[in-house]
Amino acid sequence: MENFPILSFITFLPVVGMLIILFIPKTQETVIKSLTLLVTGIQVIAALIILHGFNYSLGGINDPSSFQFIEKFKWIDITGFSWIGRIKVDYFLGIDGLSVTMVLLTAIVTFIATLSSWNISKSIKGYFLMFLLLDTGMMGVFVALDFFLFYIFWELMLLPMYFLIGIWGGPRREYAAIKFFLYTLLGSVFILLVMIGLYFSSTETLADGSKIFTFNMLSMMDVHNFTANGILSPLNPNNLRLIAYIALFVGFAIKIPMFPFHTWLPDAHVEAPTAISVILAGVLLKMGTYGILRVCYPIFPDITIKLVWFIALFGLINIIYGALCAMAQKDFKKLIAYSSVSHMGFVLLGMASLNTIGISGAILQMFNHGTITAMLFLTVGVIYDRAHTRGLDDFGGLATQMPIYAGFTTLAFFAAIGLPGLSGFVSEAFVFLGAFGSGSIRTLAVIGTLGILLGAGYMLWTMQRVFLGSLKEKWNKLPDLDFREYAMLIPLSLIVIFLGVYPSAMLNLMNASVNHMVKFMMDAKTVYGSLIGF
Amino acid sequence: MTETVLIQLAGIILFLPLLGFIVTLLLGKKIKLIYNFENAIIIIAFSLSVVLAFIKLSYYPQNTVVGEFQWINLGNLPVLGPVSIDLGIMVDNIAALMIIVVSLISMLVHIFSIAYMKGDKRYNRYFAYLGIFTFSMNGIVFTHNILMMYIFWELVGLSSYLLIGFWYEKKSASDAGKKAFIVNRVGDLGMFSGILILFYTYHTFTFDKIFQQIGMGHIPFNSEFWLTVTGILIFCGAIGKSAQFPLHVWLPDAMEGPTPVSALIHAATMVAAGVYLVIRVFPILSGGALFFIAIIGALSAFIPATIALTQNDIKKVLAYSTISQLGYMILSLGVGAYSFAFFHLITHAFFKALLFLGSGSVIHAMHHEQDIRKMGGLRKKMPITYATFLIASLAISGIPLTSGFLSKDGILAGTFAFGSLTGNWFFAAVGFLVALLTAFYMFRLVILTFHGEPRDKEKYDHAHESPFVMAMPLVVLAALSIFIWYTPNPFNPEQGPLLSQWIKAPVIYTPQDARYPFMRSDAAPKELGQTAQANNEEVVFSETYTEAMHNAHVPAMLLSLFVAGLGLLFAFLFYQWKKLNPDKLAEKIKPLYNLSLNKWYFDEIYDATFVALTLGISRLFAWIDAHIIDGIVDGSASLTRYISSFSGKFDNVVVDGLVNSTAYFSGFVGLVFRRIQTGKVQTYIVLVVFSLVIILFLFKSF
Amino acid sequence: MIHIGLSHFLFVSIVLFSLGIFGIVTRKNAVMVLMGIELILNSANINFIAFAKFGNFGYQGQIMALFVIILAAAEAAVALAIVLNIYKTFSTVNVDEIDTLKD
Amino acid sequence: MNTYNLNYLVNSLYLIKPEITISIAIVILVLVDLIMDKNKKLLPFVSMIGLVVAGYFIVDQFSTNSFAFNTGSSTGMLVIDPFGNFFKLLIVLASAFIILFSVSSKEIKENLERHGEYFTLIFGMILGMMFMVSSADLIVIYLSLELVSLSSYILAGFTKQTLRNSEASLKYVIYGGISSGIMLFGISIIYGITGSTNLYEINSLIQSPQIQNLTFFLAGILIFVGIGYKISAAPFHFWTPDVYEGAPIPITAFLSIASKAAGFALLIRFIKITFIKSVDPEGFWHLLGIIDWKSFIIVISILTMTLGNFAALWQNNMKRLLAYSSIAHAGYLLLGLAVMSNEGIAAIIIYFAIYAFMNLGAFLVVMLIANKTGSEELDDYKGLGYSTPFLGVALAIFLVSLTGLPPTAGFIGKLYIFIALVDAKMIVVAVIALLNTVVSLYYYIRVLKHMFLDRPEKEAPAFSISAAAVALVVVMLTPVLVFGVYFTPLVDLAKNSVALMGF
Repeated sequence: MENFPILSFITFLPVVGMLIILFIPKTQETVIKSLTLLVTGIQVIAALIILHGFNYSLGGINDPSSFQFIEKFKWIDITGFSWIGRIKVDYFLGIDGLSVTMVLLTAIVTFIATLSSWNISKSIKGYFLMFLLLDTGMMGVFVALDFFLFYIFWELMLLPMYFLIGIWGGPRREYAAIKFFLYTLLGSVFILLVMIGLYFSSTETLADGSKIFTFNMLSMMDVHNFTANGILSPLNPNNLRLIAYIALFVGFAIKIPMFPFHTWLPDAHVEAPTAISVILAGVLLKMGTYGILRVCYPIFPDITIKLVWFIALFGLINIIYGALCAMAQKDFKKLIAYSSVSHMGFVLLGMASLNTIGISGAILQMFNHGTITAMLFLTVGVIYDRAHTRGLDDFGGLATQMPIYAGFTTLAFFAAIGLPGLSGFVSEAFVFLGAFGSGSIRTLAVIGTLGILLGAGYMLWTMQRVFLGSLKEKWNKLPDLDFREYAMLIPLSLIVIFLGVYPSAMLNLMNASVNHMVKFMMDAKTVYGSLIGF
Repeated sequence: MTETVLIQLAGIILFLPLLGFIVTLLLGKKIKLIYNFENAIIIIAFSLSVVLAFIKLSYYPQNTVVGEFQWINLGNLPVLGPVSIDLGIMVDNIAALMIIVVSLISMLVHIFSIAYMKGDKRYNRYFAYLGIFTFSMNGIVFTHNILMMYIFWELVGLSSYLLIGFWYEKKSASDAGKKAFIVNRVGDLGMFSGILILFYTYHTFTFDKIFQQIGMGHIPFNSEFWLTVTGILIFCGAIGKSAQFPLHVWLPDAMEGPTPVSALIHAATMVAAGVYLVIRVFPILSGGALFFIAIIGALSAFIPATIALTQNDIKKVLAYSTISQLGYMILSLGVGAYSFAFFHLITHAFFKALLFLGSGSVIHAMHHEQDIRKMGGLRKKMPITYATFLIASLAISGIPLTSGFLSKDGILAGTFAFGSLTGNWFFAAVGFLVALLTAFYMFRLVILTFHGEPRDKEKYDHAHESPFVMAMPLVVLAALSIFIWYTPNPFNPEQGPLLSQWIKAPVIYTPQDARYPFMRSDAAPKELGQTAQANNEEVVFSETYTEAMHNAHVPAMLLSLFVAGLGLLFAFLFYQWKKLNPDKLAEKIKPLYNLSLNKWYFDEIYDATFVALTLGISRLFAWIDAHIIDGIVDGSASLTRYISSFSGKFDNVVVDGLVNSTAYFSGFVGLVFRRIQTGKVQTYIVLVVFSLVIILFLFKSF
Repeated sequence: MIHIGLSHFLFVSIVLFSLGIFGIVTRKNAVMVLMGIELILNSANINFIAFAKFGNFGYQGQIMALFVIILAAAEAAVALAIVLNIYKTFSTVNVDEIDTLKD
Repeated sequence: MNTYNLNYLVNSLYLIKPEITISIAIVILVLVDLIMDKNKKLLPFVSMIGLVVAGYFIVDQFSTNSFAFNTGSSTGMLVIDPFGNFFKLLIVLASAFIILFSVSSKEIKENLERHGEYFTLIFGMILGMMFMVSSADLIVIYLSLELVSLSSYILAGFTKQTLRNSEASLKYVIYGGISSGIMLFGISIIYGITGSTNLYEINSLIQSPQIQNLTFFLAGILIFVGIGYKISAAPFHFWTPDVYEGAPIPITAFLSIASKAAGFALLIRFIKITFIKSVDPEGFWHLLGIIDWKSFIIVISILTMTLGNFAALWQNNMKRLLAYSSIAHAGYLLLGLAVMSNEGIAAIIIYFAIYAFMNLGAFLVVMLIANKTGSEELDDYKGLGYSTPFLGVALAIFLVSLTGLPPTAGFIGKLYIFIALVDAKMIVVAVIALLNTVVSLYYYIRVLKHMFLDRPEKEAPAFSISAAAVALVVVMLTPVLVFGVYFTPLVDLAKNSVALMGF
């Protein structure tokens, strides 16, 4: 059990499932569904095993020795053209406090999403094939430590997502799908370019002491591994690090999505089937912020420190702008989509604080937003399945007709507006405590608190429009939740409440890493300063 | 009898109602009688809290008992070193007394509701909500740190939201709930910012630790200005929760909720939480902050009082009187009359709860008729209600032998002393004026409701005295509105244990020069004649202040008696003996009358400004998002339309997914490119030759 | 009696080349277009031979010219066959009427 | 004439065993066609055997490095070097697949009686291309180019009956004739300036500063026209869409891969050998200042890819769409050359190895579909992903690979091109290329959209595919997927193939 490659297992299990499903006749729908459920279920168990074996005291981030469950094999090793030197791509997986939370999140959300995919009607087989492929892509992104590998997983998600939205989506699905695809691809080509640039700027020292260019992210994080004249090397007086950073950041920001690159999100969400919205909001958006924390921050600490104010600013814009846009929406799902924009703003703000509390808050917020928004989209799905409309003004008084459903929704809503006792509160509070703690962005943090108010505004208004007031005649037939919906909502609710009461469960996981990162960023100023006079 | 027992007791008292909430909520649908479980729980909680208070006040009157645990450990932070967030329970005299008040009133309201809410279709859930409210209120009472305070702060907000909107089928109800929550959030933003400053400065939330550090002269941003700001920001929370000016607008609307709820939450306990908060942070409030608090208190005492004069909805009148009374407490804190503020909190809790429950019983009897113009003469029909209601009214008007007289008199004395010390008599003036108004509108209410001839006959005929479960709480509360529980001498509260032993003005931690002059520990009376020691009282804040209070006592009492009597007199002149005609008066001072009748137009103003603004911006942004941003990011939308009209072929392609405008653009480029693919080979040749020539000119390298 | 030098030959070849291009671009008839191509090839031939003669580069030039002539013949054969085929299918050899393949 | 020279001739003949094999194959094909003109079944086998043998010879002498057919001192008309051999191998491989295509292609089957000439002509092309990639002498270059062209003119119009076939061939012949004519004119000028037609000699001659730059530059560009038309680089690409659409699918595929490969090989050899000054240890070339090839190629390539991609947005005919996409790919490939370094050449080689498979695969699927539905129109692809999932998915993978998304091989190809660019600090060009990739996504994804997202008006008839066809598709599919995740062998191959004779 010690050297069992659990990360590869959890990552490629879905592919195995895919291959099996490939040979199941498409008429065996329940078999396919149950198999997928099984696969994702095993994933959750695997995630829990990882959690069990996880050592809380190890930092990770830039220190290879303190990553856990490491799997490092030579994948591609070309004893190179004399003039490039050797090309070496490692199959390098490993997790630290930063990624373990995301792995857990992915496992849970995917499992829930599988449940909510149960009522997919057309071409089940194709759907679940794509679904599982997507699953692998997401898992992979969170465990990969080699940039090349990371990028492959990153791109691997595009196509399945395109089809999942484009085939199983709503009326304007094709538009939404292509929009999503193009935006993300645009982002990822920037990432690709920076990746290559970094490859030529950073080296890795092999056992025999020879230095070679590398895709190994961890090596890129050590300033001493940079070549003297690499275009992205801090040692090179006229390097392009700033531009590269911005390109990279934009690449990730599109996924977050950060204003003004967010416009794909509402369309994608509105058109996507419920399960996919859940995945999209629950996991995919996190990849943007995860990427920034995993790649931008440690590899470009010098630039990060310079630009942190702008990151916070964009976070603030996301918060306020998203909230205000949400307030004006007439479509339930679109409103939730915009609320995601607002909530991801908190993550950005927290990250920008560059101190432990802020970054912990950001990561915690990533996790909480994953679960809460998943819940919100599920609830939207529930009502849409029954009423076949999402117009907020079409409803009213549903609390009388579907009290339990109303209960869950209320829980999710209050979690989303950061009610104490529910998970949302801790992360938001931490984000603000952190942001306020860092002098440069203090004002932005204070302004940002408006987001809490606006959040309460649109959420309660939505509550009122959907659940309160007198019941409309046409809805007095709607049934309340069924077993499957319980199965989806209860676990999430429990997580939301549990993390609200005992956030340490998550925070302890990441503490070591976050502190390590903060330390790293602080040292960076001196380290880089000594190299390229700040 | 160890202190840990206290903590355990407190813990049990805190979490019992939560248990009640969960059980009642989950089983509410299945088991019809589950509400009894909740009631039982509350009764247990009450008896336990009596035990708790007894132990605390009799065995450990001096020391505060604290039990805390580590909630979040952030590990070993760079620079800061290890940081952790602790939550915990603190039981001191204030908390002990407060918990009794809360759980007692909560219990009474529960019992009252059994009858009042009979036949409601969400009967059980109502009790569940009461449960979670009690839980969160207890939390506020017991907290030993400001974060936990904030947490339960929000939770009471939630429960009040749920209870105000309990009859959510009524739009007005759900609106009121929403309004209450959001307006409170506004205040909470301030409080939260205050917490941000505190945590940033001290890296802890615990009151004691913060106090100690301030005591050591470590203040936010090393400036007294910021200390004041912090104080004011924290106080913002109180402004919201205690419905102080300018955030008082939610409380009157909150009367949409069931009347017992109004009694419990919006009169006795939750709204008092604001005052409780200020009491908790009192030691670190600088002079500036206190002065600000005093002003807010004064305004909140005055404005609603004027509004209450003209309201005709029985609950609205009481609501405004609540705001006004809370204003009193805040004011008294602002002028430094700490102990009287808390004293008034307690007394007010009882008689205001009584007033509301009384009105509830009236409304119940009148089949949910709330307009006092349709009432009258009810005293024959419902004597108990009348009697208790009358006592409460006397108490609130500050007539001797009532609890209200004692506490209110203390507050007035405080303002008086403040005037004498600082030469600023404004607060005193407001205090007495409001006392007058209070007496007037309260008896206007009593007279119109219970005296004279019934104005709505058949409603009157169906009216009847309430059942025992409703009457009993009234009686209990009425009893509690009598002076005897608080002091043997009906004219001097100081002689009772409450003020002489239990409620003590706290040690002030604010830097000396940030305080009111008279609060400086070195501030001695001008002529050292009979000082505090002389008539062996202990020193509050400073010799000066103690003496001033001492001197203010008697004149304030007389004056307050006078104004109260005046108010009473006018009330009778207007409404009982009809010597004066209110309508004529109203005609004479039309503008003022309208101003009062329309609640000073606060709601209108807010709707016209903040609400409208926010919604407007949000619509604007949404439009921008849909049109401009999408446009900018995807290319220009207008160009789009131009081009698509330019070529019909476009639309097919558009439909084919090239919807965004970059797509249009690229499509446009593509269009150009395909224009040259004419299919005529000779054209190609020409193009080749041309481009050849161009290339030759471009690249001739010399 | 002027002495004919390299430049004269080059001049002729240039003229031929240009005429070829001109013919190709302007003629409608496919056969004429092919003629244009022949002209270009021949202009090149003239160059080869002229250079070979005046530059004393040995026989490479002449050989090249021979090859070109042969190829030209072959190309002409193929081209004419195709034109014939075009005439069968389109029943015209008018180049600019043959534009069914286009965007 | 002493024996030495004779030996040398014999050695040269040894060196061109593959070409000889092909030539013999041609003869045999003709004979077989004559002798048993009833039974055409034999022809494919014969040609496959021929190719296999040729392939064997190529592999056999893969790493030899020498001149054949000496002219004068130290150089020869042909160069046999790994670089050339790689492309020969590629050509042979492609041809083999084309033979298989043709066997299963409906259009070709319909003209069974003319199979003999069909295969003969294909082999003519193969021969020509083989000489193209190894020719080091302007005469040979021209001759081989013409040989390829002449056979392809006819092949383009092979099925004479159909309108577009003959139109394609006409356009092709006129366009090609002129281009080669212009090229020839250029050659003549160079010959005039240097007095030699051998690239190596020319190179050594022009090292000296005193030559007329302008004329030489003119000549160089004129020659580029000839080659540029073969590799369909803008602005000499105009024939491509029309001919590709017009020609039978196997021929289109053949043109888009084999002759393009040969053209690239020729271009690289021509530029490098003729204009090289020195190669620095990093493998960057330093060319003579006569022609600023670097910026020239950059401009051409950007123009090519942009034009190809943007024009492709419009196409509703699959073949035409692929034609434009192949133009765009020519642009990417040119970037590899624009780097002017051995690394760039390696990138081109890798790209070609992958491009061959994915493009052939795409054409194959298009052909299989056309065989059944008889249409190449995009609108007839609606719902194909459901009616015939296998073809749908296969085509999807090929297109994704053409877009260059991981984990398909196409990504690796692009990756190497970009690596080369970034290494050469040509960031801006790289960005433009990347944005082009994004644009290209539009039209590739459009095809996917038609196949999977759109429902046809009338349910598309599910048609069965022969096991052979499936096998063929799988053969194409495997490398596209395998090289995506494990490309070591590919790169090793490229590594061994970058060596050009001399430098």
